[in-house]
Amino acid sequence: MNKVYNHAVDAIADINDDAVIMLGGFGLCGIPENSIAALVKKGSKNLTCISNNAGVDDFGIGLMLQKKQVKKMVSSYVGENAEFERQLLSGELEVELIPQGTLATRCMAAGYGMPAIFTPAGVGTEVAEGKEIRIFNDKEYLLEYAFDADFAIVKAWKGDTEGNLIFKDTARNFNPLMAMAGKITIAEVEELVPAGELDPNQIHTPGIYVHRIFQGKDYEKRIEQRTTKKLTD
Amino acid sequence: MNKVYNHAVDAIADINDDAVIMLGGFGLCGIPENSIAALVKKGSKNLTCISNNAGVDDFGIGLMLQKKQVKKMVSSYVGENAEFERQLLSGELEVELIPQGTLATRCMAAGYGMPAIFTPAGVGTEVAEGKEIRIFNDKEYLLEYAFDADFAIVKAWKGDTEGNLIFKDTARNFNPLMAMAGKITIAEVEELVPAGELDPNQIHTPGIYVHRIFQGKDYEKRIEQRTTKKLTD
Amino acid sequence: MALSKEQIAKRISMELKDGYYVNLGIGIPTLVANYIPAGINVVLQSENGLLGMGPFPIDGEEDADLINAGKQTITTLAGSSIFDSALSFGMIRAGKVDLTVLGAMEVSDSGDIANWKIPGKMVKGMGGAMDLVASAKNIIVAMMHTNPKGESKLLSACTLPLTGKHCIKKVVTELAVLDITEDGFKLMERAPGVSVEEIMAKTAGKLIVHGEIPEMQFD
Amino acid sequence: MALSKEQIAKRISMELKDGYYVNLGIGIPTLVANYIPAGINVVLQSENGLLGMGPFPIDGEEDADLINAGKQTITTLAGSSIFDSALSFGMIRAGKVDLTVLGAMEVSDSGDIANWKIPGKMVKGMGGAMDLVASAKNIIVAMMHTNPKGESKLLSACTLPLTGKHCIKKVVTELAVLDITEDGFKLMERAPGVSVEEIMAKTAGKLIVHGEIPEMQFD
Repeated sequence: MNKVYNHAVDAIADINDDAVIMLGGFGLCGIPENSIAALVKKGSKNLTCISNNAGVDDFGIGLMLQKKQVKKMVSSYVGENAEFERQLLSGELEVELIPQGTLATRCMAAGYGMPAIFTPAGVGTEVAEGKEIRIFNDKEYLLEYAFDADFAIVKAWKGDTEGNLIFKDTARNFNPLMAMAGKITIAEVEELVPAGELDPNQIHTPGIYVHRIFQGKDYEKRIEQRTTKKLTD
Repeated sequence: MNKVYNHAVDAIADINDDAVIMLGGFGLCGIPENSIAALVKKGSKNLTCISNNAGVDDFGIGLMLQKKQVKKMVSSYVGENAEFERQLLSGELEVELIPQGTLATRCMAAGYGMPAIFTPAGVGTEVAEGKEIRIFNDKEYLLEYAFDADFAIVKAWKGDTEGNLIFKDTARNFNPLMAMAGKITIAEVEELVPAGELDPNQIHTPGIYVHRIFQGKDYEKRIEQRTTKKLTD
Repeated sequence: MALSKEQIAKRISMELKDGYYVNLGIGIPTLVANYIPAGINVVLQSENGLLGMGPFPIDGEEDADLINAGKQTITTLAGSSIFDSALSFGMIRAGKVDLTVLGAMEVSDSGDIANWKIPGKMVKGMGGAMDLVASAKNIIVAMMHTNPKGESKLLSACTLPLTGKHCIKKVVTELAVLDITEDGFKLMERAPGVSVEEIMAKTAGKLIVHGEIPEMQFD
Repeated sequence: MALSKEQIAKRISMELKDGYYVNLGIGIPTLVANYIPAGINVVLQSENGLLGMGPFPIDGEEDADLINAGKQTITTLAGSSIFDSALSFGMIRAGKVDLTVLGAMEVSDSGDIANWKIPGKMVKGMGGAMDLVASAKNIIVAMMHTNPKGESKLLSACTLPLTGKHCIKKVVTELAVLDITEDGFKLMERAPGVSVEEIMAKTAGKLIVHGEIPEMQFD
């Protein structure tokens, strides 16, 4: 059973119009750059994208927005993107805003085969509208459902031919959660190694969750907020 | 804020009669040997022990059973222990049997601040008696509650002074889950290192969940089923 | 002639497909690992927290920190991964494990299974069995057709406390391969030389016999 | 004299205790990290998945793979740990984070907070704010006492869409430190030289003033 693909284009070839896809990353950190480029090239339309953010105008999911490939964004925060705002205000784009922890946990729930979870996030706010509230230990919780995505597309640091993934620093973020949650999970990695090279104790995402893997290239890894201090500080 | 203790005896000094404690390990693999020895020495009685297994007659939790320190075991499998069986049949010991995945997930739920989870395990069996059943996508699930333990006692391979833990091989098992679930979590480690020596990307249990840590000694690591093959096989 | 335990395991191994993730229970199911067909790659899951379970270690190389769900010392393989028990049951619950093979005391013709408790006897616990049977999409039971008293273990309703309901898809015994369908046990194959009549006589639950029943084929 | 933003942060830093795990929001809350009192150790959590957030990297050493929840490049420290965003909010939800400091547009005298949405304006989203306010045991709001129009941000009821209900424990503004009690805002401290009358005038919600209100003390 070969999980290894040579190119992003092949790995995403069956992501067609109307697909529900998850995309890993937080801001521009840890986003699947190669897969996004391939999706833009393929041009699939009417996509529902579950992703914490929507990229910036000319990078990340912003590139898909430019080509009007996205019907709906399911995110926790969608600032930093003028084209996004334009499509939203004109009614071309639908947005569902979800608290960040709820978003993360609904991905995890899918990977753990839990159909729903309870979280207090959003109780007493418009997020709770129409949702079931349940009290445990005198505290109110919302019932939130596991996500159901056709594809999850994630970016890892290293991966092996069995689909095992290791993430680097805070580029981990939503990636391992979404990797668990896709009906088909596609992982792009900076370095693809033969099975056996990764320490079994250090795997973040076991290969059972990953259906396709390829080594990406030319990562730009754009920085959204470059904050530094002088050596003399 | 110093989390480091020198001896198991100090780390468990306030585990008194009637405490509810979790003990990591699967079978005899990855059990907190030093803490168990200290608990036996301290002699606290009427303990409720949440642990996947109950050790063997002369090792693991079996040592606490010998001294009649345990009022109730909450486990998934309790074979391999004659004294356990004697106490159970004589009515001295109470046992609550829980499916293994439910046990693991109820620990995890506590660590994730989720008051309850849904699992199909036990539907249609006596495990479901008195429990709430809920249907999602035409499948029945039981509502199971997060554990509430006074203390969690776990065993890790390496730990640092901030309480970060790394487990080795299948000695991981329930340990990171219980580490997340104790009101007070006590970790014994084979090797305690200064903060900064462990790779932040390889931490299995972040130190925020660990309140006390000490370097154990004289690990016996008894093997329950020694299965090997000859070099010539 | 009735199959040996090894032959039951071998017959079950023919259900394996390339790329399958498989969880094997204790007893006959464990033996299935010895008969993985050439040319296919199967990854064994151990529910204490391991994917890619390897063979027993060479004498002297056993490691107390590396055991399987049967508490036996084992090894890892190239591509193995280790995780905690919640993720282990998480991937089971999420349906990522393609095939589960386990033993049973009784199976009913509606797919119920009893394999953890005998009233009046010391109860050791269900371990991970209830999670496995409730979650796996594809469960094969490996067991003897009758109990030591000669009574059928394939029943219209289980008499022992259940491990799970409506979950078993297939049963392989020393006598037969049976699919569990909406109408009951459907006889698919006979052990070589075993008659349909013997299987009918030893099956207490509803048994469907359609047409000619082929003998199992072993290489 | 009203406090500067830095002074608000400094006053909040006095609430820190040794061993605290702290989540600091964007804006004034971020500045609190600059005033951690000597002799105490505080671990900063960043909800994208980091415990032990260090300072900004030295010029040229920034790493796109290492950012905080404000998407700024940062560093790790000795003892840091990295995890996924579900575990990050898991530890928040489980009450393991001792203190959360965040900004607000409005706070009510019953502890409600509004800080994510202004009707009629482009809504960027709540990010992790709703999770934080719903889960943290100990939340301090750092904000200006009034909005740019001079209207009080401390109200009897929030007018903007809520981020969370009954969750804020303390508010520190450029004028005052206020605890939120069952009876409303309780004035605890005044900024140096700011009168109780001014605070009363600029507080629209129920304000409790008991006895002499001390001035904040800075070193």
